[in-house]
Amino acid sequence: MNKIAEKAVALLQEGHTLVLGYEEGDRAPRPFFCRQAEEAQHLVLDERCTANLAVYLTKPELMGKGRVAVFAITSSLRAIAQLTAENQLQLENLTILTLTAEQEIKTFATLEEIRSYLSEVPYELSDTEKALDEKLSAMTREERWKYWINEFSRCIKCYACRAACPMCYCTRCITEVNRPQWISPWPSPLPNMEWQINRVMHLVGRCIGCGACGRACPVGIPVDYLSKKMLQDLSEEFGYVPGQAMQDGNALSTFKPDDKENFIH
Amino acid sequence: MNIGFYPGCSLKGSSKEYNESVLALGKALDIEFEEIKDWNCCGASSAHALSKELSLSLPARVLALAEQQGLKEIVVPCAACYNRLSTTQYELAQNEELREEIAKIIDMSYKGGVKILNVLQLLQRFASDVIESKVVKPFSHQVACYYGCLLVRPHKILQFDQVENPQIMDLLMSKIGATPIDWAFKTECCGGGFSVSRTDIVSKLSGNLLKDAVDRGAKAIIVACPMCHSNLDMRRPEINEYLNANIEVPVLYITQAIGLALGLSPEALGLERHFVPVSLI
Amino acid sequence: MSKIGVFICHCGENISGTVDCEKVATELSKVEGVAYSTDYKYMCSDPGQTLIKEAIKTHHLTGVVVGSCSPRMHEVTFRKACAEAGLNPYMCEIANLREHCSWVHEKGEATTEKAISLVTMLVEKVKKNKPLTSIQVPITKKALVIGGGIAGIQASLDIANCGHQVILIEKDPSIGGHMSQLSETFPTLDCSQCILTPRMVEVAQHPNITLYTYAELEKVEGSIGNFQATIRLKAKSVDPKLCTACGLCSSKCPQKKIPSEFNAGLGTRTAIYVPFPQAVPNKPVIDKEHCNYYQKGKCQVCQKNCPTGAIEFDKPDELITEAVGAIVVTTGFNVLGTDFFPEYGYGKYKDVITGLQFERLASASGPTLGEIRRPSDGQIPKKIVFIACAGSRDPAKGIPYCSKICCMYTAKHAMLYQHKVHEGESYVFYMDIRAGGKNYEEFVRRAIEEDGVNYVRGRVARVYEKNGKLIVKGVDTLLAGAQVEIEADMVVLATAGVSNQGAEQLAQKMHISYDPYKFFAEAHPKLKPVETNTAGIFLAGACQAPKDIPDTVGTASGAAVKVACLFSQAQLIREPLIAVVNRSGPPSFSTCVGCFMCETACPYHAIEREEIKNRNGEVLKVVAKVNPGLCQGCGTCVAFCRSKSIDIQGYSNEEMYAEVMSLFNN
Amino acid sequence: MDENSEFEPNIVAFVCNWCTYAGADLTGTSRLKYATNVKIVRFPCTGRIDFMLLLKAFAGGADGIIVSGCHPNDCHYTSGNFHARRRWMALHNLLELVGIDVRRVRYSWVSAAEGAKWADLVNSTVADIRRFGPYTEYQNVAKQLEMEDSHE
Repeated sequence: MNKIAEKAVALLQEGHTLVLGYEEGDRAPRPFFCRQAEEAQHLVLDERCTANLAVYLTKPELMGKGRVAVFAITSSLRAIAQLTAENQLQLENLTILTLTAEQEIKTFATLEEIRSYLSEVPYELSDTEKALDEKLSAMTREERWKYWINEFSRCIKCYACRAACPMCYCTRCITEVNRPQWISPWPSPLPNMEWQINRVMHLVGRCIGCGACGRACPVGIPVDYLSKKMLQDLSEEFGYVPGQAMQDGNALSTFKPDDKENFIH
Repeated sequence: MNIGFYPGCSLKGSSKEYNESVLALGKALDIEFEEIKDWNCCGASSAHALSKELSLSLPARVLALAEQQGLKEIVVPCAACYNRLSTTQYELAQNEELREEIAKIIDMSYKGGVKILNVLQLLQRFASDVIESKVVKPFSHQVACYYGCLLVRPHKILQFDQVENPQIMDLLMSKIGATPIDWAFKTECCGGGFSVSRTDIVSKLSGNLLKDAVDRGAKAIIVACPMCHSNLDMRRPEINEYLNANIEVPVLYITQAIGLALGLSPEALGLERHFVPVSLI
Repeated sequence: MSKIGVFICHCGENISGTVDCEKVATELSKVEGVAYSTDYKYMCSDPGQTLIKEAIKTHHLTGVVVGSCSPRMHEVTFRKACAEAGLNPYMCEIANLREHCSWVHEKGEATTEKAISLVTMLVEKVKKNKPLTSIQVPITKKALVIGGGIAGIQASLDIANCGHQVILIEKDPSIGGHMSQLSETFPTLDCSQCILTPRMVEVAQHPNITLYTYAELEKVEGSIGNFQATIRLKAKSVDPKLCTACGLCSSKCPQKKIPSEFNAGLGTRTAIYVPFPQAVPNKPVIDKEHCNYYQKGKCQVCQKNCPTGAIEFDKPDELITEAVGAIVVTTGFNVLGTDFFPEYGYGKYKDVITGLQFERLASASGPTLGEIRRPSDGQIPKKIVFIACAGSRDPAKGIPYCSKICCMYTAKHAMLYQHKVHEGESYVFYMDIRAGGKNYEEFVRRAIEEDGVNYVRGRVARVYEKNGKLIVKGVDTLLAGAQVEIEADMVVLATAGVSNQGAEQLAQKMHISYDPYKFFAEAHPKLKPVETNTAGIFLAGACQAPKDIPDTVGTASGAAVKVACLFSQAQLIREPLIAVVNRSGPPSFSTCVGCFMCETACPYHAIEREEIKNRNGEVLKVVAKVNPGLCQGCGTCVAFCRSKSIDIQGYSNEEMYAEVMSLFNN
Repeated sequence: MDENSEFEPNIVAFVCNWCTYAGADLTGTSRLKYATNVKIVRFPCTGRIDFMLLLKAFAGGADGIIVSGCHPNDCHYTSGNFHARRRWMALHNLLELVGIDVRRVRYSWVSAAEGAKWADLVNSTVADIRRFGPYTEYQNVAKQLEMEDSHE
């Protein structure tokens, strides 16, 4: 038995009712809800694991009433830190573990421990994201508009991007608000774009850059680029680092009197 | 980087020694000057009394030439030129219509990108931190630092030093071993433009300030303006007649005083050109 | 189904001059939901209002849009008229056809078209409007007065005499402020302390006033009617209950050379001290910065000598919180510091002093017992020069404003000098003499004509010392700009009045605004001179701008009346234009997910946390809740909330959406 | 003359009640004239202005948008405009990213005392938008939705 499995068995024996981790899937490991000790042998944890398990932590119907342990990869840790700052998680009811670079299992007791662990792991755009960024920056505004409208015209409004995002935990999403109907429910390039602008604006100062939204898109629109690019562009301005949630408020609910205003006439 | 240089007429004529000492000091401090090509008179002391257009056009052409030559900064040792150039810079920046009008007159456009430095600002930038270590002959005398009107006024335009009690010359002089006296005439008028036409007024104004400086123990008057220098130096006989005294205190440009402290020869600094002999050396 | 009434006002010809009002009314009658539409010459007049009221009743209107002048003008009028006709006042909206249309555009079709759009926007909004009822907030009938100068004293006494509780806090060890430092007061020359000290005593003895000296405001929370003020009671190191004010401690204190603040630096005091003999309270405090014990750890001479054991070293500051319904800010002013006048030599020459220092020299309780003597050698100055506008009205010094009191006190100073030094010669350099005020001009004339003060109209360029004299170089502009030189023995500068230290921080603590010179800003310079933009916080005295004593006392009483008006109401009635977090049935109870990111977005700390519990008391969910007493209705939280769970009444999402989209429906 | 000189742009202004709305009132009381193209929507504070309203205005057919409120430090609610400024910073960046013509959104601070500034702001915005022409690029995409709507 690998040490992840051993640890999971121990956790279940200690009284956890659920250990959240990964099992082998068709192409890559997939999320796995381990509730019985005998299932623990399926658990794996390595660099092929990319799904952000934090998305499940805000769903009481999945978590149940008992104590939950989660094997968190870096992006999950970032999400857990942010969710905790947003009052969505009570860390005392959770056991959070990760596999360090030295292949050791590390358990976190407090938010501070998670934050200090994350502060060692820098965040940056991946090479494919940088390539897309270069491609888009080289475009004229009109070309960018055509590019995105073309991309959004393929959107089928399945909201997989929303479902995959650990930060999209609203019980009523703005897309479901109908008085007024801010965003038309059926798929069409404009409401599709309006939805994405809303999604990204709602993620300003909150997005942890895991890319789950982009991976979830069944038609392959690079929606994750938008939120990650905003994260990068505004992080310097707003002092936001993914996983290092601010103690009070977030980028859009706080301000500096001398914020830049070169766009205001 | 080269720094632009605008000598102006005085430095080519009556105040040659100022020119010589600025260039000599520049060499000693590794400052590369680049003279503005085809420069003209700034019109100081008379143009602004005659015609506003003229008084702005003359300096505007100088500034436009500097800009064309790619100079970001120019040093203007003459306080009168410094004042006129700065005033023009200010007026043109305030008023777009005027800018266009002047551009038509001089048939050149000036975008406003040239920074104007007086000699004290130049020294503050390039000498302040290094001179102490370069002094070979401390200038250990009590001195009266005399700024005159044109270096500091009007403050709204020049934004240089404390208008009523400037300090920069005093600080620079202390660094070469001098003791600046505390006196009240730092920014009083010497009679400037009356140098030729009304020597009686010059004698009175310059005389009062010279006397106060000497009474307070000054062994040299330090200036940074050719007009002040002319009046205090060249008009000494008339001043002494007015005061009924025999004041022999020498008047030095700050560049000469610092040059001496750095060990430059009196000849290189043009000291022999003064009317009142410089006996301190 | 909406039945909206539209009423287009001609405003005489102010609107109808450029807008075809009839056409606007006709076009609006075609808009869906409009049941009645008309135009009239003066809608705000009695017949105009009656027209609206009648239409509401006859046509059973559910909403009203008046196309008239700016809502800032008559919104209240028309809403009241609607209410009188039985329509909820918040179902009435105003389309701004005058300031935003007829007055800014030429006559023509485009102008009329715009007017139609403007009214249509409000019709669409009003269709979505909901009836609202005003909010009632209880009022804590206790006032906080900050600053114990004459303004604070007057305001406290007036409020207390109305029967309300007052807490007066003063940062110094005694109340009295600058007025207690003055010698005589213009224009009557009555002794300042003689008229002030009875008031100080009255404050101390008033049953409705709680006085905290040596105390500063730490923070303020809450809003009008219900502030929570946290006050720092700085440790005095002396127990006032045990202290009998015998004065033994001060006489034994080894630190004797501390410049006395009360004497504007012209006298000295000890480290344990009562600032002046008439101080209220008349109990000493220890100035920790100068005390040997606090600085070096040993001395305690005062403690050893105190017969009642009142000295208590190392007691920490105490923080108290008081609930108050209103705040009056009376923190006063200051005079310019020393480095401001290099050309006048202030700070360099001992005999160049400020007007405030001259007050102390002239005061019978001052360091020279009222004799005018030079600080340098104690000689009586034979020639004295007063320089008015030392800093004031001088944009180059950064103070373009007039300090208002200097002309008068300079005349008073010169007069006092002439009264005390009969053979003396006095000069006043001035720019203009500003003696507007009852008996003020007469007072200045008396100084010039009866007391022989030499008034020189002109500025002083420089003051310097020569042979033991102060040479004052100036110009006399009435003598064609002749240069004047006066060899004086003493120079008095009428230094500009500036805002008090810490004014900016205090303003930020209270969320009140201030001008570029850090003087507190009134809500309206003419019509709301003692109010601030923050409801429930009032101003008085020289914290607004330099003021003389009559003006200071006048504004203090004005502010006191404002407080008394507020306290005379049983409850505070507030407009219901505030934010609300939605509520729904189980299982969600509210669409709010409780992220509480709105907490920091709210400038008023109006977002609270509400626990939703089941019958067993278990917490099911924690959601946001808006405190209606604190919310001021800015709506920042509304635009911020991702799930649109907060909305603002009167400017709701639905209303604003309808208003905007109406522009594009045709 | 260019082809857009006769084009009358449709512009909506989102302003706060305390500064810019009052400033526009002052423009009126000062009888300063400006173009009729701008319609003002009154909000209590710039902090209240939802970024979705900007998008909806463009979708509805606005060719330009003005957003204006109190100068920094002058907010009636002390900090609503500071929050708004941050929101606009983010939105501005994002709109730029997806290729929306941000030149058509004009942010400004106009105080209650700046009646003349308001007139200038309106006139210069109208002139700018005239130069840019109608925002058909956006409106065409919006129309696509309407067409789909009518097929329902």
